[in-house]
Amino acid sequence: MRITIKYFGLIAEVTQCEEETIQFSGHLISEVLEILHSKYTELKNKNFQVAQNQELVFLETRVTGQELALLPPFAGG
Amino acid sequence: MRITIKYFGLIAEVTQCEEETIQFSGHLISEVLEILHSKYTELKNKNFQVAQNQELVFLETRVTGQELALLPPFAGG
Amino acid sequence: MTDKKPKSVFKQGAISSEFIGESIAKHQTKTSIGAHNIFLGQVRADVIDGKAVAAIEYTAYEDMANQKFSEIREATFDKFELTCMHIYHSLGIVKAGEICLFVFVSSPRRKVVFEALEYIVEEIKAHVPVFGKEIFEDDSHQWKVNN
Amino acid sequence: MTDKKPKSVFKQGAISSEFIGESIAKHQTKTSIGAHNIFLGQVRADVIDGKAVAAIEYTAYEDMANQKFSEIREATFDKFELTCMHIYHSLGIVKAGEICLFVFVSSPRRKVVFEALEYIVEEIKAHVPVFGKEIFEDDSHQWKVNN
Repeated sequence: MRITIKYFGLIAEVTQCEEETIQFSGHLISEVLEILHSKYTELKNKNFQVAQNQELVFLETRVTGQELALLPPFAGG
Repeated sequence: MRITIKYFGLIAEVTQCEEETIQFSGHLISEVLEILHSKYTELKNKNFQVAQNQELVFLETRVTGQELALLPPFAGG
Repeated sequence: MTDKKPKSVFKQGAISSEFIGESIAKHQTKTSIGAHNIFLGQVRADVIDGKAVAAIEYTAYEDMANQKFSEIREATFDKFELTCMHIYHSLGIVKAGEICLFVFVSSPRRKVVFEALEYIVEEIKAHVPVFGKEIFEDDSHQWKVNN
Repeated sequence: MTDKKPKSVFKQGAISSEFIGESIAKHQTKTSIGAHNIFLGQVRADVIDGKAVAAIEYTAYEDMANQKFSEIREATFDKFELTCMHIYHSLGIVKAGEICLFVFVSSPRRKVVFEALEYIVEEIKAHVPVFGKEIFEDDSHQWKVNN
């Protein structure tokens, strides 16, 4: 399946883009992250959470094909 | 000695004045109140505190001759 | 950058929203501040025995009240790490819907402003000799009591 | 008189003191309100390694953020008896000394506004995906992290 991934803040600095679509044949969030870690090696040193369909998810959560987002620490307010 | 007594809010409604000076020959706040209770009989039914020199005092506090005030319940804010 | 000089706390009549906005604007040069917290007391049109409160007329034992406001100020600066603190209270007539109390605290960090503001408001309600005559639409009245 | 319709939370640039004053003025027709509590977040000119923060540039995962603001709104109205609640957060550049967060709660009585306001601010800090780029005077930057 094709999934859209959004990047924010310092993560977007690492990826040099704010959004991209990748081809994905696995099942879990952790597998998406493996792909991203090999594409952007600097990601390993960064602290972020993953949201799917605008809710935070875990490494073992199944990918549903909807929008993912890599969110660095929040700084609102 | 002569002491000045100030009245506020609903107490001033009872006394019909905001300030008066009385002649006093006793020692304690309680004695001042006896004089006022006999002058203004309705005072007995009212809830108030007494301040002397801008500090709350007790019935047994000695009168120093400075300004007294009869303060009904506070309603600031 | 504390700001401890005594201030005139009482203002004649209601406290306007413009005045509050201007107070906020004045703090924008103080760039060590990260958090402001503002309490506003507003006169409610409570209905008692079928009659609505139209206004409250505030009076105070002003000398004692200013002394108490000053003590609250000192105690608050001692207890909490604040950059600024301002208190304004109305005297005279304040209509229902208008503002009668404005307390404004500022600090580098947020945690302290929440604690300090509630402390100040509770101290004012408990210890400052201010009296409120609730005037109804038909000009009858009753005396307000803080709870 | 609750006021639960979704609002636009994000505003481009700083939140002005005039806007805050006008928001207060709009509540003076709501005469069941007795207490307002307002939190303002202001950008600090923190000095880090000898360089002062000149501004923060805010970005957000806007869809998720608006969803989270809406959930915080619902949860707050469920937990606390509020008459009104308003939240505004800046996006884009906010200079040191300017206001980036404005949270405004109102209730008939004071106790509830203190609890509700702190709850809302802590929920926003913890759960809303907003990101802050602290821009120094020399145009270098670092990323802000809430504590």
